[in-house]
Amino acid sequence: MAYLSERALDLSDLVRQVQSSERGGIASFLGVVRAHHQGRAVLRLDYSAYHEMAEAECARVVAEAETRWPVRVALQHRIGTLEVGEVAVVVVAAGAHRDEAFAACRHVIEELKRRVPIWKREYFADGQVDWVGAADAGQGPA
Amino acid sequence: MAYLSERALDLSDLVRQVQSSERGGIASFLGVVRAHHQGRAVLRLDYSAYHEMAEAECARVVAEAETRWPVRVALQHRIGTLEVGEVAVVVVAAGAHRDEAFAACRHVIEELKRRVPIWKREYFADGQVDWVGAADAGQGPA
Amino acid sequence: MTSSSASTTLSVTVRLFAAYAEAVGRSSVEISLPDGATVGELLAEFRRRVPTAAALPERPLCAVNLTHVLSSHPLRNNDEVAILPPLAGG
Amino acid sequence: MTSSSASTTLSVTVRLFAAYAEAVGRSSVEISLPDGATVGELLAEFRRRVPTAAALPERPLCAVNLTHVLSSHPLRNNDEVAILPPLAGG
Repeated sequence: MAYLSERALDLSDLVRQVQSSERGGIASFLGVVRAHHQGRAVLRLDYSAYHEMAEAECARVVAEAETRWPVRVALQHRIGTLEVGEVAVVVVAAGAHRDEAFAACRHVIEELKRRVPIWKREYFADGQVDWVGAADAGQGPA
Repeated sequence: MAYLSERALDLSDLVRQVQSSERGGIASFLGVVRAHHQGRAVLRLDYSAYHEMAEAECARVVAEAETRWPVRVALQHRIGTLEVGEVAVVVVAAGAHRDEAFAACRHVIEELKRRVPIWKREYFADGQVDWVGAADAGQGPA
Repeated sequence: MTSSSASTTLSVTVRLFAAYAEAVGRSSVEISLPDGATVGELLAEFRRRVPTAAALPERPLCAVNLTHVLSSHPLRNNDEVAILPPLAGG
Repeated sequence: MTSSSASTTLSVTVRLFAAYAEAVGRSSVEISLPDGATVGELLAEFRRRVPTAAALPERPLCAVNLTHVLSSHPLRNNDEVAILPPLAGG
């Protein structure tokens, strides 16, 4: 299944992909579009991606988590226009015990934010449209 | 809503209870009945509770988490007979950011296990029926 | 005015659950105690009155009126005292 | 036999995304470089060829063939080099 989706994400679908009678602990994370960003009212977001690389990088992040912990991981990120309150990303990690499920789930969302080439444009109530993070110039290869 | 339920738990239901456009991070945990316990094949479980106290203690655990972190928490534990692979407990914590959502979610499941008077009887494939934890005599008031 | 602890009594309901209800063969027992008795003293009295309570551990987890307590917790008339087997929720 | 780096060339495709595609006004540019050129050298050459690239930061995040790389990464013929705005997934 693709890691990027243009349709609404379904947490239960992803849970089903990793749930089993050998996995007693399932930790998950949902990222939801917030109504405010840095004090300004947000109307909606546009997520875009470098699709081929985002798919490849998501696969690597999932594979690394499944190697580091005894878990199965499901991951999806939504692309396109999202309204406030909609789910942008879902991570689910299932393991025999909750320690590894929580650790893997947290790791995958952190790595996704750090590594997967996805961008968002925020449409504010005041009419302004900004690329999130575009003001930061610091990051880049050492 | 009651914290104990005799019916199948629905993760999406609990997510809806705490999801909002001000809460950008939602962490959740599902506890699933495993097919094995200490190497022995499990057929099913019976969960029972000291109902009045379990409800009161769940309410206290949730209130404490909502005081300690800026989150809303939803919690349900199933009671009765559960088959292998079924969900025994659901915890959902929603906050503006993921740090507090993960911290609160983890805290609530740990406190539930430590404090809420729920017991389980395991039915094993070999015909044996055991109260989980009944062999341990150590715990008690200091 | 205060009475001496021997001159008055209090009555509590002891509730048993799960493995302990099975082991003792009872789920509820009324026990009378001297005024000011603690949970620890109740446990000792409970063992004297109910021989099957010998199956319980020395220091079980206890709750009074739906709240966990230590064995030093003082009891009041009509308290509900629960003797709790090792918890196994989640 | 090995050639001197000036005698052969390699050609790479530079891809731009999101804010950077808007700022530069292009989403894809073909660039020829001396054999053995690095990502850092490509960025310098890209700025010489594409004046609007002045809008990009000095050291942007870069990927080659779908993998994050450092600016010291050596390029090969037909590599796809992506210049990535600050990531904002999740």
